[in-house]
Amino acid sequence: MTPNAKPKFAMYWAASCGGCEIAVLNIHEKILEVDANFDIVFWPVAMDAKYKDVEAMEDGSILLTLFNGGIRNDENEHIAKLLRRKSKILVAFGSCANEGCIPGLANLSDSRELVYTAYNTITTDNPHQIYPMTSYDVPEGEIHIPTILPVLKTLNQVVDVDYYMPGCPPESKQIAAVIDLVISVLEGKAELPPKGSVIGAGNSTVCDECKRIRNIKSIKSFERIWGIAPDSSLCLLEQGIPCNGPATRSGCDARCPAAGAQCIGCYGPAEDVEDYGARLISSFASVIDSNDPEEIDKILDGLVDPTGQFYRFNLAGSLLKAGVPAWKKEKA
Amino acid sequence: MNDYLLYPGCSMETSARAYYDSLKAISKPIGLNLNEIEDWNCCGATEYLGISLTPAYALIARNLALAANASNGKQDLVAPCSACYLNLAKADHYMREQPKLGKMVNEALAAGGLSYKPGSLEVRHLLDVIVYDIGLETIEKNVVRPLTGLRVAPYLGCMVPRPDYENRWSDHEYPIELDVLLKALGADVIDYPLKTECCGGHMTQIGPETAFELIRRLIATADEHEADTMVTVCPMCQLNLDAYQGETNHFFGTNYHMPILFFTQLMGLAFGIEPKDLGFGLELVSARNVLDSLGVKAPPETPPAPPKRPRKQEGLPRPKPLSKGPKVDELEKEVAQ
Amino acid sequence: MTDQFEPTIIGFTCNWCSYRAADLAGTARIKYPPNVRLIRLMCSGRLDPTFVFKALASGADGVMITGCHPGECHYIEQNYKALRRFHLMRRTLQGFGLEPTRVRLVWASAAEGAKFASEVASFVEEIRSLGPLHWGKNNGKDDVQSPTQQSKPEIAEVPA
Amino acid sequence: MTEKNDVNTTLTGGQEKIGVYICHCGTNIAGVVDVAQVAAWAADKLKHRGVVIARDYKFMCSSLGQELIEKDIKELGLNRVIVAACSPHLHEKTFRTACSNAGLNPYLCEMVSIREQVSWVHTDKVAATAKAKAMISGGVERVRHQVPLEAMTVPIHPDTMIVGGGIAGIQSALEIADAGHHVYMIEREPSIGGHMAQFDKTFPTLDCAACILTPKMVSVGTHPHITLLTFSEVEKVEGYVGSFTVTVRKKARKIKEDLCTGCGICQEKCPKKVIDDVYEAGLGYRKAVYTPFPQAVPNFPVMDVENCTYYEKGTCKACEKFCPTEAIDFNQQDEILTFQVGNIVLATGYDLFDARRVTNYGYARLPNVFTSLEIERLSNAAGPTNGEIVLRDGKTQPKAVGIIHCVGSRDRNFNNYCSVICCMQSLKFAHLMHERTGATVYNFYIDMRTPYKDYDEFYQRVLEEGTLFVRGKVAEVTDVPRIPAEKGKLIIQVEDTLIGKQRRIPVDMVILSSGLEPRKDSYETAKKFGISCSANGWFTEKHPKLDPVATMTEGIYIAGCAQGPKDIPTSVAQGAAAAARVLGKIEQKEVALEPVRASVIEERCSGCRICNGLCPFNAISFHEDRMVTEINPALCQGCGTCVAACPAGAITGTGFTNDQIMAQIEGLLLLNIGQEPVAA
Repeated sequence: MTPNAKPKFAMYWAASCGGCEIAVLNIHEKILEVDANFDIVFWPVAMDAKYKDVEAMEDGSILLTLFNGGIRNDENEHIAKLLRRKSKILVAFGSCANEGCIPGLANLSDSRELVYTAYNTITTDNPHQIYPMTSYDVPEGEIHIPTILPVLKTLNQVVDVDYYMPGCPPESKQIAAVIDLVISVLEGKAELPPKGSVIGAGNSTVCDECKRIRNIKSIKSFERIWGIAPDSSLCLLEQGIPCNGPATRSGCDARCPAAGAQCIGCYGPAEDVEDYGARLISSFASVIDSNDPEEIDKILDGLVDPTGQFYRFNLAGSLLKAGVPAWKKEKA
Repeated sequence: MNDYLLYPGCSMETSARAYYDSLKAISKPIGLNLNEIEDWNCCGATEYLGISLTPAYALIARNLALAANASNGKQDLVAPCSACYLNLAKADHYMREQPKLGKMVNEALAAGGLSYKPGSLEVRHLLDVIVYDIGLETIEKNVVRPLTGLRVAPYLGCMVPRPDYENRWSDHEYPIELDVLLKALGADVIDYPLKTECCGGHMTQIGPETAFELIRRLIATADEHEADTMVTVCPMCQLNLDAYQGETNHFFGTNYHMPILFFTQLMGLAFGIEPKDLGFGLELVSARNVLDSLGVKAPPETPPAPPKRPRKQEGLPRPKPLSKGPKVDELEKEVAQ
Repeated sequence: MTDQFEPTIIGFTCNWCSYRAADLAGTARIKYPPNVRLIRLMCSGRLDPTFVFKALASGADGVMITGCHPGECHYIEQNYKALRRFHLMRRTLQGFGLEPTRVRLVWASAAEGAKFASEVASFVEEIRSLGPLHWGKNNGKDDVQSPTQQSKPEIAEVPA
Repeated sequence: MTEKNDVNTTLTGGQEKIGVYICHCGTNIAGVVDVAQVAAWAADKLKHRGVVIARDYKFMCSSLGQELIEKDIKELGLNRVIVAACSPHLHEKTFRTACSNAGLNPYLCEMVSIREQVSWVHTDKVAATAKAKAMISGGVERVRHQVPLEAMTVPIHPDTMIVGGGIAGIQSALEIADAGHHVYMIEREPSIGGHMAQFDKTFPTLDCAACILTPKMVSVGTHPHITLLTFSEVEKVEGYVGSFTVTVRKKARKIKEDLCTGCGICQEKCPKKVIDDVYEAGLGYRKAVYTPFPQAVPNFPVMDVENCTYYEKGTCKACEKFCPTEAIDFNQQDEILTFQVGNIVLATGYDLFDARRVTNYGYARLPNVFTSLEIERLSNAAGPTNGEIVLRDGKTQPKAVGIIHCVGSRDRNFNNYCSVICCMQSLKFAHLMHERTGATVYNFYIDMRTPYKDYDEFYQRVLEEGTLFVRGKVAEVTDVPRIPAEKGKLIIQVEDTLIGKQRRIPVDMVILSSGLEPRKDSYETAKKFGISCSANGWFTEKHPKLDPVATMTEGIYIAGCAQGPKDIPTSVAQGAAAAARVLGKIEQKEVALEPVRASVIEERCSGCRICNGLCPFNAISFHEDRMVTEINPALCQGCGTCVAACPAGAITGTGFTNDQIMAQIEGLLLLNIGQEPVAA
């Protein structure tokens, strides 16, 4: 293909819902600036392109790649490695690529179980118990479909990542801001942040942007959001609602708490935090108002599915990465 | 309604029939519902444990297993006999404390298709249940014939309050449950200093002289305190003091006449139940005097209120007795009104 | 070494009670199995669940958290915070399919060298009976015997 | 943190120069751990982690051992040091000092305990050696992340508060005041003097307690440097060593102290007689307005509001009518005082074990069973019977007396510990009974414990006086006779373990040598002052042998029975010791605090306020304006609870940072050398 003056831009959609792609399109007119400043070489959701085209490119020839989605199957892994090779700047884009996100929750189960559930539940009409196979012979020859990996991995667990952009999905205004930044870097007006840093987010936590009044905390019972009528001006956690805001990176303008729902943590851990869930476990537990083991247990009963509560987005990116059934399967 | 499982033990239908009859008689009015456990066996009394531990514990644990199956974790197991109570409690305690024993016992039980998880059952003595669960209020409500003027010596014997694994009693050496209960019946309860001394147990069979001396002490002291009767909570104590009183008298050349009654019998009397339904007359040392002292009395008036100002103390002031813990304190208050 | 499984255990102690209990076990020459390796914190209240997850994820088969007895904390009441975290942490680990008993909380005063030793011994036994965790080798190379073998419905071969 | 010299800087990878020193401790370590092999292993396997030298040496703590380290620091330019030896609680200071002597910041030196935690507790040499390696690897990883720290200093307020006016407190107060520093003495009771003021004679010299105590009490009362606050209690203590802010409630005496002359007329005129449970141990009476005893300091009376007729019926006021100086003030209210002190001495004393709990000894049931304190009052010339030893009837002298040791002590039903004073006290009673009544005296003891100067001599003396000693624990005291000879007596049933027989000994009077127990409110007190209690409830000292009067909380010292049962001489010694420690601190003018502290990284703090309620030392405060939390480094005691609790990871704790601990975990599991975790 003909050499092009404009730097090359790519975006890929691995194991994720696609919300990230929508978020990018949600930047409205800015998308034109992307087109104006970049030569979009690979963006399956927006334009037609073949893997072999990418393979044909020169290593490092793509300036900026936004990679969203976790690494769920060997195809994801292959493309991740491929784009790493071809890109100067690889950005883990969105919660899935950063920390596994919802698809990562599958790491609590054995991948057999996953497929079994997918193909054999009352909502699935599969009387003959047919399950997908990785290869199949047709007259034209053998065809393949990607193979599920036992554990979903985050992008930086398979390749080296330059920048991290959290959020499920990243706030469009943050995306716009990042694009502005890259463009002004291209124009030599700005410096890129140091490699490995988190972009498009704040570096404290959601509470920083939350308008609710907060006091010294002391929790006598945990409540479900629909179980009580929360005071609209008071910190949700103080009202017993397990709001992940305190541990979740800022950058979203505390949208959920502002709307009366607790933060569920899509922006992931704050700066330098090794394990998002551990932070929440520690902070929630610390402010439980009881010293009596039995009472503590009773209070904790109000916290339904703690693992889900604390690792909804961060499971694959956590220290433990996966549950026993899943990593047991790793050996296969 | 207070539901319990009952482990009667061997004596209730034989030597201690008076106990059983009176218990049945008073259960209804105080709303005490006792369900005898099916197919229970002897608790081994005091000897078996002295001979061979494992089978002895297995023997006891069988009853625990049966009871545990019957109780759905709700009902407590009640034993009216001190020896049975102690054995059952002991087995439960040591099976818990020494898993090894628990294992051996359960292996033994398995032969009979049974098993017992230590701690899954509350083993309690009848007196404990009546005083703390039924409560003195209910008792007092049922009193139609207060035992006013009847001087009774409350005698627990050695196996009820000791070792008291679960801390159920107000004190191990000087418990007052029986005292407050009898006070609630209107009786004139003496501060009986030997309330937890041994009655001789099976020494009457093995070394009578030893037993006689023990019996003499108990009766002599009660007599010194001018008790009309001694009140027991244990078939064995009752049997020893009652059946061997004659021989003891003979042995020491004394001439004591000290009726030995079960606390349930006195409860029955106070409730106005007919003596014959309370097993009166079964005792060897006749308790007629007790009945007379009550029979002759016209419907007794309430005892005179205690004087407002305590009379001037002779000599040096005395220390106040120790509070036995709120539970018992309020018992005492209730009695005092 | 015998071929019986020798677990590796990370222990966290507080500076004032349990670490001194370990010291005392030493000065009293009370023997206990060498499987536990201690980390000194100032207080069990410093115990960050991250440390526990880190240890489990890095090859420890069990984690023992120790501190002053309730009411005897050198920092007055911080060990209660450790207690609360411990409870929540265990529930969370259960969610990961991990036996909660792989993490144990032990109170030991500076005077309880013997207790400390016996707790270590019994914990080592417990972990031994649970078998290795080897979470550390979580990245798809080694054979990992799972402690929890729950049987799955037998189904046709699927990609895995 | 300032930089002492070039090596004292935070390191970035590759700059580490770590020295590893492994101590043989004679054969203590080398006997089980193959130290040479460990050293070699560290030098080789941990080279890539920055270990430049690894040595093993016979005694690292010896001056030669220390020089070894200092030399290497100077010559090899070490910037981190690991000493694998005994417990840091023993020698951390030693080696840190060695490092700073060589110009290395002391906090760049880390100890690994391979004696207490390895060689002394393990027997399998292979396993022990393996564990030692793992632990050293952990230490190396940790020390890489350690940074230079500087101890922070705070000024010391020269005033001192002493809580408790017993003999220990009095001694402390006088020592400090005589040195010219101001002392606040807080006493709960109306007068200082404590238990000692109730005693008659003191063992072993038998000099009269009052005679030796009263002068000291007086000089406390009159000392220019002592502010005496009796009938007062500490409500609140805030702050830290050097500057505590104390709040004291001065309970209303209903007496104007400035007007009262202590003439005592009010007491004469008061119509209300009350049993004196405190000073007279329930044996004597006092008035509703009273001074506990004639030599009381201060000698202002105090109104017993519970029993005063005026407060009951609204009339009387006899005291007011007769008071010549109009010092009575029925409307007087409690006063709240606050002041600053730099140090605090707790000398809150003990409670006597309640003998009623041993029901089989019959106290409170059998009239002629007495407690030790009652006997002190009985035998005291100023006591209710003017020193006459009589039975409860107030007239009869006992002909036979039984003294029971260890009542409530060394008894798993009550307290396991030995109350220390009971043996000597019982011997004292034995002597007094002889002297005053000529009665036959039996002492029932489990073991006779008479250590310390002239104590055993006293025992010999009492033996010679003809006291009969029965070795064995008394089973029961009863008034139920078995033979006519026992009629009307108290019979002591005991197993005489020296002749191996059960004995029943009839006596007229039984004395229960009750043990000592912590104050009922010792836990609350401990909490109030931020110190800890043992399981029994005695205050815990910083070190049972080497630091017996200091506590874990800087600036708070303990003396006397509050720390554990002890006799008068020891209490006095401790009082003086505590004073010496306080004076030492005052002389330092300022005190260095361990630099283990938590601090907030402001830009990361989102002001969620989760940590705000977690600090028992009130070191954490919240700035509403900036919506961030701040930690007062002087108040922070370094427990790290807030560090672990911060959901944003915005709090760091020096000395125990996350990096350090996480690195240590990896080290312990030998991930640093890419090895499978070795099964020890």
